[in-house]
Amino acid sequence: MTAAVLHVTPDSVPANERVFESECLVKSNMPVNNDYRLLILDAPAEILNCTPGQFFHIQCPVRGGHQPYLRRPMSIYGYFPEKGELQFLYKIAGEGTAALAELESGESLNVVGPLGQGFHIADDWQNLLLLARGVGLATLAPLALEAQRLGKKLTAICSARSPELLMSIDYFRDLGAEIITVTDREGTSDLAHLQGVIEGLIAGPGIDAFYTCGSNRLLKLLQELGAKHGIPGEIALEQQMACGLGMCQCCVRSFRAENGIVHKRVCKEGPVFDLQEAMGW
Amino acid sequence: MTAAVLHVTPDSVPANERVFESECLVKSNMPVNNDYRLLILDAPAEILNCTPGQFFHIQCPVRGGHQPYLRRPMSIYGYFPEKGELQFLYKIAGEGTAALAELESGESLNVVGPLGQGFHIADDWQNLLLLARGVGLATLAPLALEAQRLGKKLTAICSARSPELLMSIDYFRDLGAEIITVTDREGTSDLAHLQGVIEGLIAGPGIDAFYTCGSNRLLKLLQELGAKHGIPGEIALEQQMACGLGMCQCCVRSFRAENGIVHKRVCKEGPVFDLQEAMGW
Amino acid sequence: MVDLSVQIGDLCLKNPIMPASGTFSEDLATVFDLNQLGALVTKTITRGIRQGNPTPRVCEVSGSMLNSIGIPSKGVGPFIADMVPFYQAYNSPLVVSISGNTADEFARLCEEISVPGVAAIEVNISCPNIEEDGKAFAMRPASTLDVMRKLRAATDLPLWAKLTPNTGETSDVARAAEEGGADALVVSNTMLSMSIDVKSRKPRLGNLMGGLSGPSLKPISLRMAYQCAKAVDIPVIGCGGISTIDDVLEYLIAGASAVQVGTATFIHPTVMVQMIGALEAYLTEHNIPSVRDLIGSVRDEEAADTVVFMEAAP
Amino acid sequence: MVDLSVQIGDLCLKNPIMPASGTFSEDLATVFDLNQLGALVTKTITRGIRQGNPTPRVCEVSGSMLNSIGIPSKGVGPFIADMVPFYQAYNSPLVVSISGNTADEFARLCEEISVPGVAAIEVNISCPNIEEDGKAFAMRPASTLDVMRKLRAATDLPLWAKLTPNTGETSDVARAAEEGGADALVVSNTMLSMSIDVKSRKPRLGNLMGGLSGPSLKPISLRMAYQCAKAVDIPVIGCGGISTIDDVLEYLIAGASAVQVGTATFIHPTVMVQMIGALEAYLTEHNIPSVRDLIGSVRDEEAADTVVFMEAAP
Ligand SMILES: Cc1cc2nc3c(=O)[nH]c(=O)nc-3n(C[C@H](O)[C@H](O)[C@H](O)COP(=O)(O)OP(=O)(O)OC[C@H]3O[C@@H](n4cnc5c(N)ncnc54)[C@H](O)[C@@H]3O)c2cc1C
Ligand SMILES: Cc1cc2nc3c(=O)[nH]c(=O)nc-3n(C[C@H](O)[C@H](O)[C@H](O)COP(=O)(O)OP(=O)(O)OC[C@H]3O[C@@H](n4cnc5c(N)ncnc54)[C@H](O)[C@@H]3O)c2cc1C
Ligand SMILES: Cc1cc2nc3c(=O)[nH]c(=O)nc-3n(C[C@H](O)[C@H](O)[C@H](O)COP(=O)(O)O)c2cc1C
Ligand SMILES: Cc1cc2nc3c(=O)[nH]c(=O)nc-3n(C[C@H](O)[C@H](O)[C@H](O)COP(=O)(O)O)c2cc1C
Ligand code: FES
Ligand code: FES
Repeated sequence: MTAAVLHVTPDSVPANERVFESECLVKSNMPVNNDYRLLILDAPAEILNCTPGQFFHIQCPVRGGHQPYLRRPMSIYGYFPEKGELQFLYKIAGEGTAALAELESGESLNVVGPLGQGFHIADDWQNLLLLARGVGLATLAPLALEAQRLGKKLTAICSARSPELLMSIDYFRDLGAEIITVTDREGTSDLAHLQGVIEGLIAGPGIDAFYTCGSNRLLKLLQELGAKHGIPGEIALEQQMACGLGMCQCCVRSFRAENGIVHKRVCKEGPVFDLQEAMGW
Repeated sequence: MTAAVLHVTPDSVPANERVFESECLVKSNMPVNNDYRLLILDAPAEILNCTPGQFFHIQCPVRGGHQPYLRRPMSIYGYFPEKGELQFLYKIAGEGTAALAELESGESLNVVGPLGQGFHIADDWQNLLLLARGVGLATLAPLALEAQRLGKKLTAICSARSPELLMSIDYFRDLGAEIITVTDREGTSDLAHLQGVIEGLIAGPGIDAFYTCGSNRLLKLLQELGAKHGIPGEIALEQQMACGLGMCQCCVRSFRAENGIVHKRVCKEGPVFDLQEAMGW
Repeated sequence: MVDLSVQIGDLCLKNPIMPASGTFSEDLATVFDLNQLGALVTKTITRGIRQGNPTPRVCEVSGSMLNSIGIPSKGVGPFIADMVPFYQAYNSPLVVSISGNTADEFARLCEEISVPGVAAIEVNISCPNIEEDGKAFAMRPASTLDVMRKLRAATDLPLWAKLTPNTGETSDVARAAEEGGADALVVSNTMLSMSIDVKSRKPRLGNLMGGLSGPSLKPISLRMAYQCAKAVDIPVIGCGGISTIDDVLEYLIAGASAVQVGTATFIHPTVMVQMIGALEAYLTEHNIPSVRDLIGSVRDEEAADTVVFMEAAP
Repeated sequence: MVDLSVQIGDLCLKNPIMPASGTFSEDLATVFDLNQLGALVTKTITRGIRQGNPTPRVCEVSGSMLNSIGIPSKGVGPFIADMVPFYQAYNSPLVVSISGNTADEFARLCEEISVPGVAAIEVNISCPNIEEDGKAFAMRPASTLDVMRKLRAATDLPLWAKLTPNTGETSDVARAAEEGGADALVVSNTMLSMSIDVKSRKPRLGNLMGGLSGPSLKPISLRMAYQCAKAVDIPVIGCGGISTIDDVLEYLIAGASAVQVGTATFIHPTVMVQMIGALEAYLTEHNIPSVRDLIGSVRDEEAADTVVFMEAAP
């Protein structure tokens, strides 16, 4: 069997809004370190028209004691239309991801996507700052690739519990990003230290936009710095999902809006949102 | 992991009534012909105190698209306490047996048993006739072994659709049984022909008891011959089962009794019943 | 060529497969051509604006799911302004699901939503009725009859009444809905359920309880669809746990004239399209000229192995 | 040493794990020592002799099962003569489940079965009541109150009322059972369901419909156990889909004082013994001195992610 989409998307749908259910073949599914695994799929070309920050909704296999039912959302770690490859970086969190980890090369995996709104890079932004921790790097990795493609300067602050859990450093460095690593173990990941580092970057080369994901602490820090220095930013958020397509309304979160608090669907209006609109949780 | 029972059976229970839930290891699981497969398990010695005609209740694995929930009853094809081996001969009938067929050597299988009432061989019976078709041979095979152990003379009439589906012929022959094969393809399996064969045996060496299983046609034939010649007999019957232990009462069938029709549980009072009490279906 | 069309009252559907309310939206148009579906059924709307329930709004339970989305709604005005025109681009009939806290509010919305472009109204009488202590209209025959009469008076459009499994009186409620003027019954909504996270000891839904949907619900709602088809003369639309073509056939055989597919679309967004293809293939393979030949073809007189004994108790 | 004992009214159980009626019999004594169980609950018996329903009596549905065993019964006389003495050899209390077609017949059996050796009577009021058009007593508060009053007058033994999920009025029925004199509630029995074989078009149960049990039932009966524990002051015994130690914990946290294990014993005959061991290990590991500390410990006030919005609708 070969990777294939399971249906025909109507012509009336603009190319960048098309969503496909498709069977992909596992090329490899290997541990990256103690906590994370990299899943590489052989994917049909149609589904690789992606934007960094978008995600796929993955049907984890029924395997051993694991019987996941709903799909699991996973950020696109890498998408390479030329070689028909789709990559995910994931962490075993529970039943679904545990089953995913048991997939072997040559097996088939059903994925739905690409889904949601990705990151934006305005034409006049030159210096981008990316701040992420742990698996959050998965979400921001394709942004680094896109930044390189667009000739933007990227600084990536990568945070982790300990140095050996720092991931994708080489990946970011190969893309020409400047890397700053901070870890709990070295005592460099605290907010005060981070604030100093970022203030330094703002004062030095300057920053045109922030990109982050997933942590309440980092969100607050960047919101404050953004407000103080007038720097725009975006954040990728998570929420439990059922449909992944915008239909069920289960994935809503609260956001600040002009007329009070509004609900937006993480799967449809997100997962990438304006940094200042996002609310802590 | 090694084969093991999962609990302690109370001493107060007579040895031949003890039922065990245990994990066995698959030694092999190979096709015997197009229709049938032989499953050989590495089994703890405790559970191999069996009687021919008894069965185990098997937890077929959740595998691929197959999600069997209830256990599946399987007659004991062979039990060998000396080598710690338990064998089943089975046919893929649906979801559970399809999943069973995917079990590989070294995997674990949870079985409950031995269950039910097996065949009886009275001390003064010398010439036993065994009549079976298809997978019915699985149920009667250990009876042939027992007959040999007890020094009884056994004639086995084995019926099948076509000669290549005849199974266990060598097995029966090695046990010293006299074999008569009949098949639909050769036109030898019809009732009239069978009746002639059996009447011949009765008139010749003589028959002290009939053993059969599973077919309405064969049941009726043996009931008539048994009544006519005063030959006792036993039949192993099937019915849907849930508990397999006598608790749920789902596996009842109707039997002739002195005071009308009664219900008996195939898993507990059976699966082996008196030939004349059994009712067609 | 086999005939997939079915008749729901005055409405002829090109095939019997349609989405269930709340598990479908215009967003599915990014996946496949919605004109393939027998009908297009919207998420339930209310007259006014509602936010819906607190998160978490879904959780997984063995092989199925619970939801407590509630009924977030932009209100009837924006729906008529934005959504009705969107669906007018499709030729599959638009069925709008509505609900209200009281029978009168419900009827008013029913009247307001009776606009060109709407082919039928599905009335979600499984929602809580504030005047009846929060019990859903469709839990009892009397409240069902009352609300259906008011809804019937409020519109000339076909009315589909959506029943709830949270009742012990399915057949009586079905007859009450028919008597009250329903043109079809949708059987059924989700079953009230709960799940608790053992580690945190918190309920896994923000709203504490929610509705069970997916495969676990199927034997329950199939039983209801069968009971309803026996109880009433109007068509029954089966709904609950339908995930495969065999599930579709099971409902049709039980007596449903069409089916709604809910949770299965979350697992496979293209499942409805695949079911339509599989249904056509099934009819062709079995030489059945029309899907209507399947409806109610259950051999219920022949279920028992023997008839020597039979009692009332289940 | 952790304390596994729980109190059900005047009865102290050595641990909260017991079998569910109809999924246990003396036959299980061939597998393990029944003295390990918190209580021994028999299959429902009736006064007279009954054959039960036609076969097939069970079928499988996705990850669960349906049954329509009915209540085959040898009658009360043989039960008292044979079974009560059998169970007297065990020190776990004997709970006899009974049922009747009318409230009066039910009460008469209740009186007859109140013999030495019986520790409590479980009254299966989920069975059809012939005087109420075949609807189960426990479908409605009024019929529940009526039958419970008669049963209460018929015996001095503890009365456990077994409720049905086939109702929209769980809390009201629970209160009616308490008011009528129940000492505990068993929550709950099976959910009326159906399955049809698509190939033969025959219902897969000889009795057409039957009761859903196993994992699919769990979210429904857990919700009921939670509702009942909130509604009444008498202990609730959880029942429905319990297969793992986490399921046991979930029911206890929801408010159940003990649990009954049914279908899971068919899948793993030793599962109850394993649960007792696992429960002890859990309490030890988490430094919880008594299983009673778990009962009703659900953090239901903290379920919602935020409390900015909350509505009544599920
Ligand atoms: C847009 C998006 C992108 C994501 N990208 C990645 C990624 O690239 N790599 C990665 O490792 N993880 C990612 N996650 C988180 C990932 O979806 C969860 O870890 C995963 O769903 C857990 O499933 P489980 O069965 O292993 O865990 P369980 O805890 O057993 O899951 C139970 C249920 O909760 C849901 N759930 C649990 N955690 C989360 C979560 N954080 N977000 C949403 N739903 C959750 C599951 O989907 C499932 O329905 C992403 C989440 C979102 C919303
Ligand atoms: C005492 C006894 C001994 C048996 N011994 C053997 C044997 O040695 N070899 C063999 O191949 N088969 C044997 N069978 C039949 C075997 O149990 C069924 O073929 C098997 O249960 C089918 O399961 P399935 O999931 O593959 O089929 P499905 O048709 O998908 O099963 C659906 C349900 O029906 C039940 N069922 C289906 N057919 C039967 C049947 N004939 N008897 C009882 N329940 C059934 C299944 O257990 C399951 O619960 C025996 C049956 C009994 C009662
Ligand atoms: C997320 C979700 C939201 C739902 N919202 C509604 C709704 O707004 N109105 C309604 O009548 N039913 C609603 N339902 C119930 C479905 O329409 C359907 O009746 C139920 O899910 C059973 O079908 P299924 O098992 O195929 O999902 C909803 C179900 C789900 C899962
Ligand atoms: C085969 C079978 C027979 C049952 N018989 C009875 C019965 O006689 N009386 C009764 O009150 N409940 C009976 N029940 C219901 C169970 O006691 C229990 O309430 C139900 O199965 C839910 O629990 P479970 O999911 O753990 O099986 C029976 C259930 C099954 C599966
Ligand atoms: S997951 Fe369904 S709307 Fe977002
Ligand atoms: S299968 Fe339960 S009594 Fe026979």
